[in-house]
Amino acid sequence: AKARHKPCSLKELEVTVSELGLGYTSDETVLFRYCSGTCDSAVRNYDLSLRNVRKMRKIKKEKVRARPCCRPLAYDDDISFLDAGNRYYTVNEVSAKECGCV
Amino acid sequence: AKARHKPCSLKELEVTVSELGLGYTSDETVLFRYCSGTCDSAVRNYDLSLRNVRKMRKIKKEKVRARPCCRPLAYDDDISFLDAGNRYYTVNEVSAKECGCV
Amino acid sequence: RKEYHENVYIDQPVGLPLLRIHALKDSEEEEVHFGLCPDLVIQRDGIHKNLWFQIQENTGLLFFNRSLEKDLHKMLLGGSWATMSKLVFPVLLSSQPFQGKECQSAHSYNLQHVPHAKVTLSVINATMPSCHSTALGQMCFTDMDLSFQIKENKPPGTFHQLQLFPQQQPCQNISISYKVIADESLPFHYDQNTTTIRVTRSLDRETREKYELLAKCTVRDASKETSKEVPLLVTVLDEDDTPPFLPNGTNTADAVVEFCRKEGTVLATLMVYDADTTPIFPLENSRKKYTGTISTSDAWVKETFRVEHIFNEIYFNPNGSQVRGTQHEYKLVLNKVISITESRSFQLDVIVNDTEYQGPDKSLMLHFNISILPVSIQFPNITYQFTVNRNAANFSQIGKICINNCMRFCGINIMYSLQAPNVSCYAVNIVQSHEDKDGSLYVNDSAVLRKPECKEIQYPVLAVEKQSKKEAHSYLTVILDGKLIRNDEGCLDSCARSKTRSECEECGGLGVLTGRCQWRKGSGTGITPNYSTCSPSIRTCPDGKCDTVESKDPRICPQDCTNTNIIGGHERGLTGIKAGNGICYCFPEENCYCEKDDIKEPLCDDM
Amino acid sequence: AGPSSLPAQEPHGWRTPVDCVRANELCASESSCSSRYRTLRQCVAGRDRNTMLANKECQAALEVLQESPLYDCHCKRGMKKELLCLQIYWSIHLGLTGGEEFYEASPYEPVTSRLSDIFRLASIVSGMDPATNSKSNHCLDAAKACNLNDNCKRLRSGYISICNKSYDNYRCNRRKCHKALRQFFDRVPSEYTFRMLFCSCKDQACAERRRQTIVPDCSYEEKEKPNCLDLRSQCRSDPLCRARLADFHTNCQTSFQSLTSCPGDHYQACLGSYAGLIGFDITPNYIDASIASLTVSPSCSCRGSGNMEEDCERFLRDFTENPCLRNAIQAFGNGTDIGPPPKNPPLPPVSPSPKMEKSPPLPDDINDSNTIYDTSMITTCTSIQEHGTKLNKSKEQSLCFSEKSLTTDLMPEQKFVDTKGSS
Repeated sequence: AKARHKPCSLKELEVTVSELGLGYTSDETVLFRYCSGTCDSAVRNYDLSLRNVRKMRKIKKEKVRARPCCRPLAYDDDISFLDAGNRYYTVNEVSAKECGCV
Repeated sequence: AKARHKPCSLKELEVTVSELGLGYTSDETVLFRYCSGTCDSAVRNYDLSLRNVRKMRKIKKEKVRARPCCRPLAYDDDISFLDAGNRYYTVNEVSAKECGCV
Repeated sequence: RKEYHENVYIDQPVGLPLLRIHALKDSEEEEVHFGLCPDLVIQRDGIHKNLWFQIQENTGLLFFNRSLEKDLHKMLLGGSWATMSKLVFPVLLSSQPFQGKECQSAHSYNLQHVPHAKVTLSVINATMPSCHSTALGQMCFTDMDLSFQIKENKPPGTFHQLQLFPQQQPCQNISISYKVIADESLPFHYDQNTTTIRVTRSLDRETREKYELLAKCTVRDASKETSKEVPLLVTVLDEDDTPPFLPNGTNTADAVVEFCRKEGTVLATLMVYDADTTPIFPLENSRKKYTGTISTSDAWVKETFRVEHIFNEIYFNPNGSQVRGTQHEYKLVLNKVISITESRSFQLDVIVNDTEYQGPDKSLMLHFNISILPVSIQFPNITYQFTVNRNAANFSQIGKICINNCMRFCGINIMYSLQAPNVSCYAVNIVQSHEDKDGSLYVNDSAVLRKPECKEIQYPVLAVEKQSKKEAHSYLTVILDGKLIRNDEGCLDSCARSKTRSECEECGGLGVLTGRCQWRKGSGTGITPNYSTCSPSIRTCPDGKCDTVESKDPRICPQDCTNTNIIGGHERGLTGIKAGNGICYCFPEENCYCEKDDIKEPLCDDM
Repeated sequence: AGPSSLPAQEPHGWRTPVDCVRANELCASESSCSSRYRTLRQCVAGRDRNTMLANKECQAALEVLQESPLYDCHCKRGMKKELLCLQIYWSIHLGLTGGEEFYEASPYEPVTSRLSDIFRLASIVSGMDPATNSKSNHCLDAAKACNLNDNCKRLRSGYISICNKSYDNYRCNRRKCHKALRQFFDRVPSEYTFRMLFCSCKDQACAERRRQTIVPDCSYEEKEKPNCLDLRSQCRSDPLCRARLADFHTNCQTSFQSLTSCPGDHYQACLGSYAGLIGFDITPNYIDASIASLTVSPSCSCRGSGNMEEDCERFLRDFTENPCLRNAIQAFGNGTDIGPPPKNPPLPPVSPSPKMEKSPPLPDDINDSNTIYDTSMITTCTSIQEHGTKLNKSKEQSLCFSEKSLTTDLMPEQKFVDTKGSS
């Protein structure tokens, strides 16, 4: 089999605060860490069962997720910066610290 | 606003072991608990940032998830049953015990 | 009879016989004496002088010589409104007149070694049953089972009287007659007048151990007559009165030691029968009763062999009836590993002794003709040649190396090794199988296979027997063959990761022989050993065994070797997946999965 | 004079029974009692107990202890310190009887609750809508009910996962399996456990599920069946198993003084003590998945009993041919406890005298150590034939019916006649 997607892991990217798209304008840069990859090897009996129960229409019109998702398990410390209007801002839970399949 | 989906919570359904679709055939029933509902109220700055960074093509061909998912945080005890061939089986992590947005 | 029980009522008249205890003698000249202990144990009230019961020393008639009304009732029933209580006491049996010291206290614990019968009286807090309230059946027989035990080889004697005592049968104006229905040839005689039953001769359990007679009682009153029949069972108790014998006269067996030389190997078995029973409870006593000892002064023989003795109950059928006996099995067993160089023949004798049998021929001799053959460590006179595909991956299994008879060995450990050839094309290695019988050849440096200059590689092969250090030599030729196919970098290194045929056959993985994984199409529904899966080589994986090559790396064949979590319908083997539902695939060292592949609909949360 | 600190004795020496742990504390607080009890423990601890007990000191110890609350103390199933209580009970009991009795008095106080809800529940279940009831598999329903109760589900999965662990030729761990089974039957209410153990079946699949309830491959089956007397002696070497066996003998012993063959017509006590045996050496189980026979037995045989064959077979019959146990299981399965008397009143009342009214079971009355298992039933064959076998009473009854069960040695003219009027 070919490796289509790497398993869920922590990635990082240097971006400016503006590029975060939260509405702040600042040329300061932050290390944005995020979770990426597949959780194929974290599937549980729960997921298989939920998928089958849904397939048999025993669950209708409900938002259920029958596969684990690769998500942050913990977040980095808050980030602070001086924006273009010389005002200081602090923003929490922007960057992931630890990732996992849940 | 109209409530399209309920918030993420624990639901319960009585199904036979066969209906779990794991491949076991048994008329014994189990209480299948699963997580269902939306996590709109659990979105974080991380999610908004990740969505924007992806929109700006800074992340390509990676499997990332920019929304929390409603998933089990803990699983029920194992279930055991006698199958149609009079063999006992024990299966773990079938039913959720606690749900949350991660 | 070991136990007697009878009902006694508060208002029962005194002075009449209550019960008769019967006993048989061990020898003609023996006398029979019955006796009671001076004290009575009253369950809630402790020990009291026995003022109420008395027994006739020579007839065994038990009398009730003081009314319960006065005091025993209060003690027994504790003044409560309990309706019934039990009074238990022993009746002692002796061949000498009683001196009164047989039972220091009435507790039954010290009567283990004094022959006695246990009498249980149900003292009923009610008046004696009148005639009309007594069921017809109760007039004939008491509660007690008519079952008796008679020792074999003992003199004749009376063991029961059918007729009830007057107070046991309150109806006066009726007539009760008894009959015993039994074949004349049986060793029992029924005296119509006294209604007593006698065993008329000494019994032999080895001829017959159970007799079933029929006691018939006929009750006539003015208007009608009713009869009732109850089985009367006699069990013959065994004595060790027969010597051991050989079932078909064979006391000799051959025992050859060749390829199987490990401790515990059973070389030969001989049977000894005994017409007596041998209780398997408590086991140790019976085992000690029948011994089987090697009779030799040779220390080596004593050290090298042992005799194991097991026995179980069998049935003999002397003239039509079924009688229990014992079959003793004596197994000659290797007590330690024998070297492959050892070679000798001799006769080993075992003395079997029935320690408890007093008569002649209490022991007999068994003979084992032992021949220990040497084992040669030789390769078959061939040179080994294997062709290996140049696309083969590490841990792909090329073949087996086995010296003569190696698969028949047990207790003989062969170490195989390839001598390092002086050429740079060293791509193959060998590992012992689990029981050190044969060796498995596998690729351990696949890069060498891709070198065009490596075409044919010779290896000297060495086999050494661990204990004797004897060696054998041979030659192995490995021929590299096949056109190289390009392996895609994106491929994972474990075939087991693939969930579909296309994924499987697009890549290789550890253990593949031809550069590509092989898809095993499963059959059967539900959880089946024949699940679909992607394998490096269907011949060895999955085959339910985690062999010594596969156990070198968890990525080779997790289907046979995994101990991790298996999710989805499955059955676990000693290691690996013994059976699975649909397709089984694994993330080595993480999880394995078995699931149906029939969910085609796209999962909405994948979008 | 009895020791002062002991509980005041009622007028005619009638002591209110206490549990043995409490009795031991009372005895320990009283010097003469505690020293005698220490002596007795040494007497019964020795290998050759019988000779020890015969010596003067042990005798004296017993005399004193009979006045102490230890003499007729009892224990309760599932009480705190149950094992300690039983150890104390047996040390006294062995002193009194030497421990060689065939039947031993139960150390447990009798179950006093009569028609408990579990029978009513079973009757509700078995009385369900007849359409489903005839087809429904009661044992499957019992398993479903258990799976829907968290406590029952957890403990059931607990023993199944332990007992079910066997790889190819490696046997499971029977000791751990038994422990898990004991926990299940001790901690899960009997309305769940009895339904799984005694459900009534109309087809083989249901009967096989009932047989599988205790995972017999691990907890019961044996490559080579031990001798039953050996099994009994192993059980009697463990105070808890010994207590459960004595309890079974006390509560399930066929009693001819009762309508149902059970002592005090008390089905629940019998079923409870049967379930109490599960998880010990002597674990009983259904011997097959037949719907008709409903035969249970420990995993042992009487092969190799030597001269003790009769005792062995008698011990085995207490399981395989026990009318009280069978009636109790059938009654639970059909949800009919002792409620309304059966349609055609069975045999003429056996009770020796009309005046004998049914008295509530007193501990001493029921627990007399020597309640003898009366195998011969005082009824006439003819009367049994009229009433059919609804209430299986005794071995003799089966003999009345089937002539062939008598060995062929019987004489040609053996017959069962009601020679009314004929000579």
